[in-house]
Amino acid sequence: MTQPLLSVQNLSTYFHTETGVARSVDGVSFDIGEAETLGIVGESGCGKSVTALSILRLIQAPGRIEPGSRIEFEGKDLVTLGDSAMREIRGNRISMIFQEPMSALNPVFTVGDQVAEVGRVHGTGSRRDAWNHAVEMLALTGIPSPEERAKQYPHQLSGGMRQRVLIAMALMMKPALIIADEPTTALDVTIQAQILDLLTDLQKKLGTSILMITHDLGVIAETASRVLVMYGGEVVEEADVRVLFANAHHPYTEGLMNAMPQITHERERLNVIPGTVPPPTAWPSGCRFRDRCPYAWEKCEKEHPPLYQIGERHNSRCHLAVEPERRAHPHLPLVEQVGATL
Amino acid sequence: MNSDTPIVIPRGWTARSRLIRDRSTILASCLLLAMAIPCFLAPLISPYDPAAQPDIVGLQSVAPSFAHPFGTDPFSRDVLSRVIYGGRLSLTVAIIATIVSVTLGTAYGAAAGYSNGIAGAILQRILDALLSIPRLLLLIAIFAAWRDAPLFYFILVLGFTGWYGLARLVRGQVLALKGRDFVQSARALGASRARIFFRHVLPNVWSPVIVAATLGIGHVIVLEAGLSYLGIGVRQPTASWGNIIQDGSDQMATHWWISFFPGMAIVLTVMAFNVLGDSLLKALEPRRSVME
Amino acid sequence: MAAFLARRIAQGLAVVMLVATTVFFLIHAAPGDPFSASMENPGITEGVRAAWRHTYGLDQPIGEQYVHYVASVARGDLGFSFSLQRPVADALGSALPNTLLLMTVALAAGFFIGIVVAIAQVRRRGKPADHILGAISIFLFSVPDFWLAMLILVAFAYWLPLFPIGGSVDPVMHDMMGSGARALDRVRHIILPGLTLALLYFPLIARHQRAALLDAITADYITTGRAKGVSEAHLVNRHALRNALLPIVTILGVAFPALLTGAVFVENVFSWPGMGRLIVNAIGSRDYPLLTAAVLLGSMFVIVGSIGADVLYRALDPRLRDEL
Amino acid sequence: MEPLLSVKNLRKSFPITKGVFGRKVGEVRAVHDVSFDIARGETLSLVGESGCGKTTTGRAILRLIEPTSGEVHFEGKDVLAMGAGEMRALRREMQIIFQDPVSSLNPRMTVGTAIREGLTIHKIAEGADADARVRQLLDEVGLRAEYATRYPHEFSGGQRQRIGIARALAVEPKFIVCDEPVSALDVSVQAQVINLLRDLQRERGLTYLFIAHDLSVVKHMSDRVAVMYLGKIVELANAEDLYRDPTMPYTQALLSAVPIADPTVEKKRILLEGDVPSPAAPPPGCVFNPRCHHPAKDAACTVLNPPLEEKAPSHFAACIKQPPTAISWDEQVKAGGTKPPESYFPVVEQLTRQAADSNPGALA
Repeated sequence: MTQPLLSVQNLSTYFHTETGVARSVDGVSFDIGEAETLGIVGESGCGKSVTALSILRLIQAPGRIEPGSRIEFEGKDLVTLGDSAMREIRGNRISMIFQEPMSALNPVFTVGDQVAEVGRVHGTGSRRDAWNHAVEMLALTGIPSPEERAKQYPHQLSGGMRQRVLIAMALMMKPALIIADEPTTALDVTIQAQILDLLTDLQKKLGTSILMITHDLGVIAETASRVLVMYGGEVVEEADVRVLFANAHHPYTEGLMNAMPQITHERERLNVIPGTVPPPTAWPSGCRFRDRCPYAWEKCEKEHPPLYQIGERHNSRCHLAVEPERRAHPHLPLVEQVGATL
Repeated sequence: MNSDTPIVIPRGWTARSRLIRDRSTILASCLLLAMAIPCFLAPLISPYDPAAQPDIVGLQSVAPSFAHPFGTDPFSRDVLSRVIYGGRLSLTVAIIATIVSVTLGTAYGAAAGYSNGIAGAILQRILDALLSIPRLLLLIAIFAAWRDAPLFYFILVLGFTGWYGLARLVRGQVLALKGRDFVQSARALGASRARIFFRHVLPNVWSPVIVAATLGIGHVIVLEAGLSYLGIGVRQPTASWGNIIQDGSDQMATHWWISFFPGMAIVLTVMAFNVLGDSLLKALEPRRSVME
Repeated sequence: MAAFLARRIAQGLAVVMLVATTVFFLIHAAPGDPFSASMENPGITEGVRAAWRHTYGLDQPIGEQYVHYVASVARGDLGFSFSLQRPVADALGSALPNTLLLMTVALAAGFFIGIVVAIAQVRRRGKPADHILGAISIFLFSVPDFWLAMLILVAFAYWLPLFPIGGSVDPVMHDMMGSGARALDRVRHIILPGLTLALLYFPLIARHQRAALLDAITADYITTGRAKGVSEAHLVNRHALRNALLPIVTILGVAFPALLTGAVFVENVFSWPGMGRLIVNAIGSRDYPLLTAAVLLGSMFVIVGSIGADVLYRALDPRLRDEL
Repeated sequence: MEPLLSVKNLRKSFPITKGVFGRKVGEVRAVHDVSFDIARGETLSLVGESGCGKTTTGRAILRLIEPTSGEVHFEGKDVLAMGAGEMRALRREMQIIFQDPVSSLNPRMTVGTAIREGLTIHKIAEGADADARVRQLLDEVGLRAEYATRYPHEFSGGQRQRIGIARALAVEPKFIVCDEPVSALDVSVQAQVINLLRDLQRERGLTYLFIAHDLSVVKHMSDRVAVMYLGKIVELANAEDLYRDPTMPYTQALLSAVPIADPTVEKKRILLEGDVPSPAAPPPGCVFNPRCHHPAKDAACTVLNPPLEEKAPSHFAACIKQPPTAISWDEQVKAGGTKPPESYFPVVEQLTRQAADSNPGALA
């Protein structure tokens, strides 16, 4: 196998707060290859956004990337890189697209100015060049009459247009990797379709790798080639996208897929994952999913499951990998009855 | 084990515990007690009668000593005793005036925010007008004319001119609350306007009111001192922090202690109130933490 | 824009008339009048007092006095000062430039110090420097204006005689100086009162600015900036400051009355020949026309300040610029 | 049978004002001529993108926002004609569940007091009787009875949403407006709340107006679905029919845009151009015409106001280019029409069917 573009090894990001240490990301490892789209999926609090921010070292105090973490990118370890060298990478080799296009843009500067700023920071050309380049990028993302739009302020654009501006900003320096953190969550479904279409289109054109972070299994299925499922600050399952959707192994992945109503299926009743995500300051011992898991047994309480390999490029952090027969005997009904488990 | 398993929000994040953990709050509270307790126990701990002029010649403006830790004033009165008694008065004036203005401000602001249509608009216009009167100049004009008004009226006027800012704040809060879903939810349940107001709106405006009251007391102490310094506040021979400073103002260069100690008393007390108000604000509304 | 200004000015004028009415009645309802105070002079008989009252129209029914007063104010005539024996407008007119000069110096210095302190605090947030600057701010915020002025005067004019003890120019020598020396003389005189006022004033600016900056640097667009590779210094100085200056502009409206209050005391302590001194001197003689006019003028200051703040805010915030 | 709720030509516009005297310079047409009936025990969903007027419709029916004009009848009674007292009494029958579980509970009120409030207002129960009811309600929505003494901030989003449901249920309503009740929740918690709402409906015979933007959730929840666009209902049909044969071009695009959690499905998507126009300046004629992809779209669409008409049994859509239509060809020509109506059901329809056939669901 060739050298991956980005290799994250044993990444841990903890927040040292007054109420305790929040282990938001706890020993996460993955690789992203050239021109690949890796999806990270999970619910709020699973650590997916903190993972994304950690790669660019955008974690603010009291958060900290713990010693022992490695983020290898183009032959450098981003964890130990100096500040100015890190700034050289941000927006240049790795760029990021955020969830809320309105708040991610500075309200008092024109959008053209903000896109051009990337060029001014990393480029060698004049201000004029940066501006012209910014207008080109706005045009590339399908913004009509980009010269005029560039002179407008964020509040004068619609939500979809603003997200295009953020994409233009991310593409300015033709980065090797784009991290998209819930890029369509704040958008309406028809606009989401436009933006996802644009992203996949641009990726084909430019050959950029994408790290797509989302809570929406639909978005993952449509964009990613490989998927990580995160729960409790850990990767609980990873596989190629088709394998994952056809053959989910981890009870959390399985539960998530069956909890989601789908436009293509008739489902009499949605499966329910009981309870809520525990706070990151107090993950349960052993398997972090055990008190919501329909299969959990003693071993799950005592032994923190490793990431078992269960197939080709398919891993799952669940003891069922070694005791598969237990799957036949869930102690919770897979479709919950209200009041039954009080 | 169902959806109700863990309580997600740590209890440690509540306003009370935030306040208790804050070191400056503790310091300010201690300072305040240290200032206020002697003042309110004035007759018990004051070394001399604050109005006594034992020896107008021999004891005139004597520097601090064991007998007179803060020195004496031009009338041979003991400055420490006057600062203690003056503090009792200054604090009382400030507290009563603040109670008056907080009551008025809350009532007016709530009414202005809760009324709809024309009534609300009129109340708002009146408030705008009141907000553009410079309080000190108005007070100077009033007290210059009503120079012999008793202390009680002095306090009332201070209260009556001090509520506009709070009224604006409360009005803003009430307007914001009116749009909140829980108020809509109460309406949808069939709650009457009065019930919505007293059960859902009012209980949620207390935090800015408490903060404003704390900061307001400090402000009134300074204001009272200023007016007394100008000779139109608390009148001689009654001591207040402001008029003690005035007693020494002509001889500041030579007999600094007369004005210095009451001034320090004001600074420490007011600072304690300001720090306390600020911590309250931080604890109650972590997003807004600026004194107004 | 013009319509907006016209509306605000019309509202302002209405407010000033309302204030005039309130103050008029509050003052005239008081027992006694300016001339009942001069009891101690036996040469002034009840007859003389009556004649004075007649001269100033104080013997007329209060309703008539009010109508007369409102009509005069509408004409721009603020009345005749009893104590100064000159028209109020004249007296205020000669004092106002001095006050404005002092306020401008204090405003500029106060804003400058306030913003610099706030930036310093935010750059070192949570560190000792932040706490120390914060403590100094809250200390100066709690100090009575006149007391601080007295301390500074005593310290830097008496004990350490670096600066003159008061006035706006040297009373004896000023007229004999050349133009360069005159300018220097004026600067020497304005430093202490200007500095005092600025010290009293900057905590208000610093505290608001610090909060606004803290808001701004935790905003999402700052994270975007970091992700773009923009340096921290550039983020604070360009992205955050530009946003944080907006709320500060609105403080101008609140700040004007604060500055005016400070000016009243500081002018007195430093014998600065401005409005504040005029007002305080009018207290003893119960000079109604002057006192009322001072309140009116003060209201106008506040109104102009808030209109100015509004206009500036709209000019600086692109989100509101379209609405002008 | 008489419908439980009947809405006719409901309109709500918000004035845009300017100047000292609040001169009206325009209006935002939030809801424009919306009509529908809801039968007892039924769930009708209002679905559409942000700003389409679905939330305003829900609140106008309950008169939390006063409608500009139109009629609302509940069990035959004219809701909009009621006085304040009558209206308060009626509120016992009609309730609402809100989207934002943080903002919809009073932070200074314990959970118990909040749930009890309806009992007190309508004098349903007091004292120990009320306590017992609160405990029972908590139990019914899957929360522990002890939680009655706690404050809302101590609960997670999903738990708070359950509290909101208990609060609405306390007065034993017949009809509930569910205003995006699961939009703010994570997938796993969303499923809990959806199941709860469905169970309660079955047990108590409730009628829902379910407002949402998530088409998958709507499909799962509803008997019938109304699609809104720019303040109007553009399509109204049984859920199954609507998802199988979306008729209005907007609905077609909307359905095709939903990402499908199945990487094996080959997607053919109708990408709409641009954004939704401002409701302050809706386009003339059919509100969707500037973005429409119907092959027969022509000048008539920019002139004629398409009525919501029955295209198939119980399947209503507002499009003069989808036959059958009561707007005759003559009329269309007169309005500048050049292309006659033609049946147009692009890829979407096959797409949803194929997917349903090829993948019957991983667990199901």
